Amino acid sequence: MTENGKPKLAMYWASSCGGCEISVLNIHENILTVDEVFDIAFFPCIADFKIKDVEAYPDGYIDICLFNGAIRNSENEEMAQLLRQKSKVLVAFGSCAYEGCIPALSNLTTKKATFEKVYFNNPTIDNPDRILPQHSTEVAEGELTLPHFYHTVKSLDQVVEVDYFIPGCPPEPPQIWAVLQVVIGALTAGQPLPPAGSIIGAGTMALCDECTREKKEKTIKRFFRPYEIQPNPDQCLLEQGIICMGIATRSGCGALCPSVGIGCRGCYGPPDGVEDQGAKMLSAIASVLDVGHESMDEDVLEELIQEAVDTIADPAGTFYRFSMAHSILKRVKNGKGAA
Amino acid sequence: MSDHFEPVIVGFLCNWCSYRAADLAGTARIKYAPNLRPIRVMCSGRVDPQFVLQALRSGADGVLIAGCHPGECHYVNGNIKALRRFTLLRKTLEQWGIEQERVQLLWASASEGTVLAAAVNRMTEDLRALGPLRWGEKVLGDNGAAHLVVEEV
Amino acid sequence: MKYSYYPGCSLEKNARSYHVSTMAIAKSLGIEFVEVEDWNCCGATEYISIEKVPAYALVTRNLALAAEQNGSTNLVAPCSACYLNLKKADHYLGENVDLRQKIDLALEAGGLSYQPGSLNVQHLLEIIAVDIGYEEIEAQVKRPLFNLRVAPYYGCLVPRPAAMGSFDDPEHPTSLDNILKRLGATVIDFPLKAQCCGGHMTQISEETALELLRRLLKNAADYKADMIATLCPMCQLNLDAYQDAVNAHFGTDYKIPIVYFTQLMGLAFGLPADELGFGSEIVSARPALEKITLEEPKPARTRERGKKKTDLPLPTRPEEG
Amino acid sequence: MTDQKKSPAEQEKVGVYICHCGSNIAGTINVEEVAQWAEKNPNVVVARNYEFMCSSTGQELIENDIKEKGLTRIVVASCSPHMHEKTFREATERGGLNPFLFEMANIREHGSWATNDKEAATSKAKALVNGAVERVVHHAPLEKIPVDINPNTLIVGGGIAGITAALELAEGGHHVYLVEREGTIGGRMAQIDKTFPTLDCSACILTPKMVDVGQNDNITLLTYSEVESVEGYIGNFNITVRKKARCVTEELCTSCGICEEKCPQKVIDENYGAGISYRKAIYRSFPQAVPGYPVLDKENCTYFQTGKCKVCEQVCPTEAIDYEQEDKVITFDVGNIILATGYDLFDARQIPQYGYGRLANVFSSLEFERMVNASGPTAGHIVLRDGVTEPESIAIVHCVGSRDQNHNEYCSKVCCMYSLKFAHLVHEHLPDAEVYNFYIDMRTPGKGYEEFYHRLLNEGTHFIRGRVAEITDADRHPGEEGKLIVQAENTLLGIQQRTPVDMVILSAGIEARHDAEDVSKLFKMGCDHDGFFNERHPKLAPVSTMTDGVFIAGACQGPKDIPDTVAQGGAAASQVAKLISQGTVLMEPVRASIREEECSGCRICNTLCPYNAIEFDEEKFVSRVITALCQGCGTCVAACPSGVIDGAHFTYTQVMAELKGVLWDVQSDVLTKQEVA
Repeated sequence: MTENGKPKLAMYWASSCGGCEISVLNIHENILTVDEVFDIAFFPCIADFKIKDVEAYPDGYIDICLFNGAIRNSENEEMAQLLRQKSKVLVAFGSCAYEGCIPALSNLTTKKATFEKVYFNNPTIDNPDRILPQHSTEVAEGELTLPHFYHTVKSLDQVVEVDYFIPGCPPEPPQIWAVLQVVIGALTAGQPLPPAGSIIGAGTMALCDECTREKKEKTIKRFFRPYEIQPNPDQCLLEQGIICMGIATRSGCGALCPSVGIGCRGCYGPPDGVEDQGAKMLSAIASVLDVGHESMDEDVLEELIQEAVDTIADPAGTFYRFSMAHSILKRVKNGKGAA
Repeated sequence: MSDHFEPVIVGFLCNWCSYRAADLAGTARIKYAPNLRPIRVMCSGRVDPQFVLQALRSGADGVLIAGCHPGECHYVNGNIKALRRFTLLRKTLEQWGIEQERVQLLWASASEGTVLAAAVNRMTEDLRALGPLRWGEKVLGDNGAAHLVVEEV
Repeated sequence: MKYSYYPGCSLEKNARSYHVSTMAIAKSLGIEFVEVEDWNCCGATEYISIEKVPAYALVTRNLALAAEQNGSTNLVAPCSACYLNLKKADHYLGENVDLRQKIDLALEAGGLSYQPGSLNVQHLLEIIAVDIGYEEIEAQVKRPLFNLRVAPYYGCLVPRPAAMGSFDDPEHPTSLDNILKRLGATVIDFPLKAQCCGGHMTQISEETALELLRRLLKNAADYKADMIATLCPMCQLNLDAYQDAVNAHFGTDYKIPIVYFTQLMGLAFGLPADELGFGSEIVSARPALEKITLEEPKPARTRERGKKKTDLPLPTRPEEG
Repeated sequence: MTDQKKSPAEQEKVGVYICHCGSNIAGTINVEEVAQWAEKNPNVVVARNYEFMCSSTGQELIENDIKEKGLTRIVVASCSPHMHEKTFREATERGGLNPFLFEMANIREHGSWATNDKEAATSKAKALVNGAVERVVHHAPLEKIPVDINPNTLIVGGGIAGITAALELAEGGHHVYLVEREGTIGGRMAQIDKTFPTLDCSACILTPKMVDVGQNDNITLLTYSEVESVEGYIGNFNITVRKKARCVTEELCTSCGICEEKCPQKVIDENYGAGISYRKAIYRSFPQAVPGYPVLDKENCTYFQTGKCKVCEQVCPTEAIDYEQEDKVITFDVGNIILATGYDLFDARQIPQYGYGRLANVFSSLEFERMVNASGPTAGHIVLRDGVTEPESIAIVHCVGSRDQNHNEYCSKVCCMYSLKFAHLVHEHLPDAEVYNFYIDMRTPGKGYEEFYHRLLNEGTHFIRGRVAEITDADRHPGEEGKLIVQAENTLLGIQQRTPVDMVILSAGIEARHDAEDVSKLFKMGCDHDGFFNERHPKLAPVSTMTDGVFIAGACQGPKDIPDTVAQGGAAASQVAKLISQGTVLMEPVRASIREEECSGCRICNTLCPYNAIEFDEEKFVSRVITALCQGCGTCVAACPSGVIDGAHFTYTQVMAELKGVLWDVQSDVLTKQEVA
């Protein structure tokens, strides 16, 4: 506690898009309560802090740090370690920090391929000398350095100890506010906090629990990409052949995407009891593919199944859109895989 | 460890056909590559893709899923579900750069000890040719922080 | 429908009527045949058994040309030997890597190449029976061949071997039977329909060939066939040109005309006989063709009880096309 | 995973026992080394190696260690669990532990017997033992599941297998529902004239049994009926049967047969008559039919087709004809089911070069069987298709459609014997006729069968060893005119042989029923590659299926002769009787279960169960496993996208622990922080 006696709040972005910060602000007038309760100790998005300010804090000075963004480079990791050291409670906030999210999709390719795409083969880039950013560059004034770009994107808990995880890309404002209320309750009224390591601000079971669409037995002949089909407004999207990750995704968002006819993207990560969201999704929908029959010739059977499976354009990118860093294999084999 | 590479294969064998095929291969004293480490499951339909991924993650060079022939599954069609999952998993693993030979699906009935033994031999040869996978060290071990990429690209 | 067309040597000379009638019915059926340019001999039936590599190179050159000229990916040959050689080459080059490497070298020397499986080699009978279909054939019939008793003769090469994927039963083919039935002809259940005509045995062991020919002629005569319809220049030549020799050797008196099925199709389609190559056969088809009547014969009753009260019922026949 | 949260690993005390199996294991695997190594595992309290673990002394080792060292988990590394899992589970139980707290490592069949490389075998044994140790600490105590058995039984198919099973059970005091698709029971055996090798009159030995079935109060006979649906599980099946309208009021019909006699419409009898004889539109397949009521075949009935006739109604003395009769749907409950649905004869028209269907005097074996039967169309006279001419020569072609890669690869088992029987019957009926049997191999295994063959060898039958290439009427030589010529290679003489005959009999093989696949689905069991019903074990459980409470008997399981069929009918009945007298069964607890409170109701699992063991609760919006129906395959467990289905004894945690255990030596050194924690 500092001069004004208020607990210290920090929010930091590592490899992220900034959506998490917007989502925090989307708790509307409740942000005033946050301001009332907390003292902002570090929040680069809304206030000017320097790293040296944080470094100057005593260890554990920050009461709660909402860390969003994945660990893409050495700077992200250094900041994670610094904030871990300075925070009593470190929260992996949002899908990037929790499980890699969109940045970790680059684990489906290689560092080399990423650089080639970004610096050479990008339609908006003109780089005839094929210049790449360097970790260290000598200039007249001395040495300039850039962070190391990691080969593999990691989640926050893969570099430091994390107390809580709030899933979502971004986490839904009502859930954020609910979490903040618990924290405020703990800090101001001594109410208990959830056990360390918990996933908070979300449900425990799969999204279908919250989804109001009518669910029947599933027999799917093939899959459709969203542009190929006009979904029935009341029926389960998966049954209609639209890939909906809801079956293998943690509830908590209120099934926002399916309610407007878009298959769940899976941003809340796997429900309790599932280790690898993509593998489970894969297993479930392959199981209910209603093609091929045990009395068929093996060749015909394989061909039919292959045909149906090929209606899924990009299984890795689809099933692991948010959870690549937290998946069992975490990345593609070096130098191989789809670009 | 010497330079000689002996692949490690995890085998998920169904209780009714392929596990018995392996039993029969033994009973008939058919000698085959000792590289298979069998794990018994009741049906190839029990094989969760997470098992396959975890096997690769935990150091296996290859995974063999073996079940009854289509139409002969002791649970009617669990093997068809295994085939559907395998087909989708194979497509996904391809995106991971994992060679097709590393994860294979085999049909071996309880009387096909020779089929199972031959498949293990063939797979062992395939994997010897491909070299070790060693996901933990070789794929995840390099975090790319040690050097910047200019010389690589 | 468009097909690459490989006529083969026979259709230029002795089987000219086959070529002419094929082209004539193609027009009626809306088939476009694009002849492979600069084609060469297929090696006939012997060469492949004597010198494998040159024989395969010889026949594969035609495949390479057909593939390159891109008339169509379907290559059709009316001659049974040509068809089988082309099909065999395509099939075995795909299976035998060693052979393929040698043939690749040979083709490369001529600036050509061929990827096995890139052409679909078909016999003329297959495209008419399967691609065109019996319905369409029947639709074209303007002058049905009523009361003409025809023995459908496939010979040994077209339906076999089944291993390469035959469009008809290798032991008991029925596609030609069905075509002829649609033309209105009375088709006899010709037991020797897929047996050998003697092939080149006429040149090596005439006695053997004559015996094989005798069997065919006798059987057709026993079934009171007015003519034998064939789809192979070798079969036609042997049965037609050696019929006198058979008669002389065995003291028989067969006068069975041997025609191409395409000629009969043309006739039924209402095309003039002289535009279908009739007249070039040695045993004249004229007396047989004069038997064609305008009225349909009464259909034979198959399944009901026979004429006599004592007859036992017959098993039903398999479904026919 | 719930069982993950328990994290029991640290507290468990595991005992590991490595079996030498004489030199079977110890000759290749260094058992001492494996045991010493295993003891280093922090969970392992004691690791021993012993000569024969399955001996009583070996089992006592386990029992004593449990009591003295307080072991909580047992691992035995020895042979296949299919050999001794039960033995060691019982030893574990005698030691005072739940039997499922045991795991087996198969280091013999999968280890020492599979390689000569001692070092590799030892290292593989370590991996397998480690897998078992890592797995067993996550085992949970399980109890077998008791299920009550309804004492009634459904038998499908009224051939000799079904008749035998029905009588066995009914005479033992149990109620049986016998469902038959045709109008009468009797099946194939009723079509046959004589049975080999004894030449008993088939009808004479069959019809008394049929009568017994008809008169037994414990048998509800449902003919002209088909099973429409089967719900439930062992002990508690709910059956729906459609009893098709036969347009005859059973209560009124006296089976006098006048309607049949006066019916003006003659129809070829394709079923019982094998297509070689006629029946009426209202008919009984044969006079001894049970039940004796006729069936009206609406498709061929003049009244149903034209609206005029009604002769049968006019002549019936008891007004039993009822044109308005409708199908009846009957439901009842049974505890067990026996399928005895029989076989189809191979259709010889599939081999066109044999001429069946084209050449009048080529007969199928069933046609000949009917012809030679005294109650058949020719009153037992062997004649050509013209119905009068006696053949002077007959060829009998074995293996038609059997032992043939183009058709059925298997041997149909009965054709050699019935072909010999045909030869004998020809000799008996037409002593001057020549008989040629064309065979590939003569297969006569059975009591008195080989002797019957020898008898035929002395009766003057010509045996020609060679597969027939063709049967044709195209004569080639004098003497062949007007004959059927059988072309075959005589492999004993090494010559091509043309045999002109007057008549050919094609000994067609046995095939699975054309609708066996549908029937197997209805009863939720499997078919094998050839389409026959799959038995649970080819040697040790030949009449059981993978579905508990469903048994099979007779040729529906594979080609069989009458003695084998009768034996199976009896065997299936005794299996059922055993269950009925037990009253309840204990089922393996390897079952799936859904943690309802965590189920999101996504319904992915609903269509996956081949046994329909998963139901959806429309009120709670959760899926639920009906434990008694579940067979424990685990397909739904692998599919459940939220991981809320537990497969007992094959849980996610157990399999994952075993997996990591067997990979102990190749686990990578580089672990991420998360994994270390």
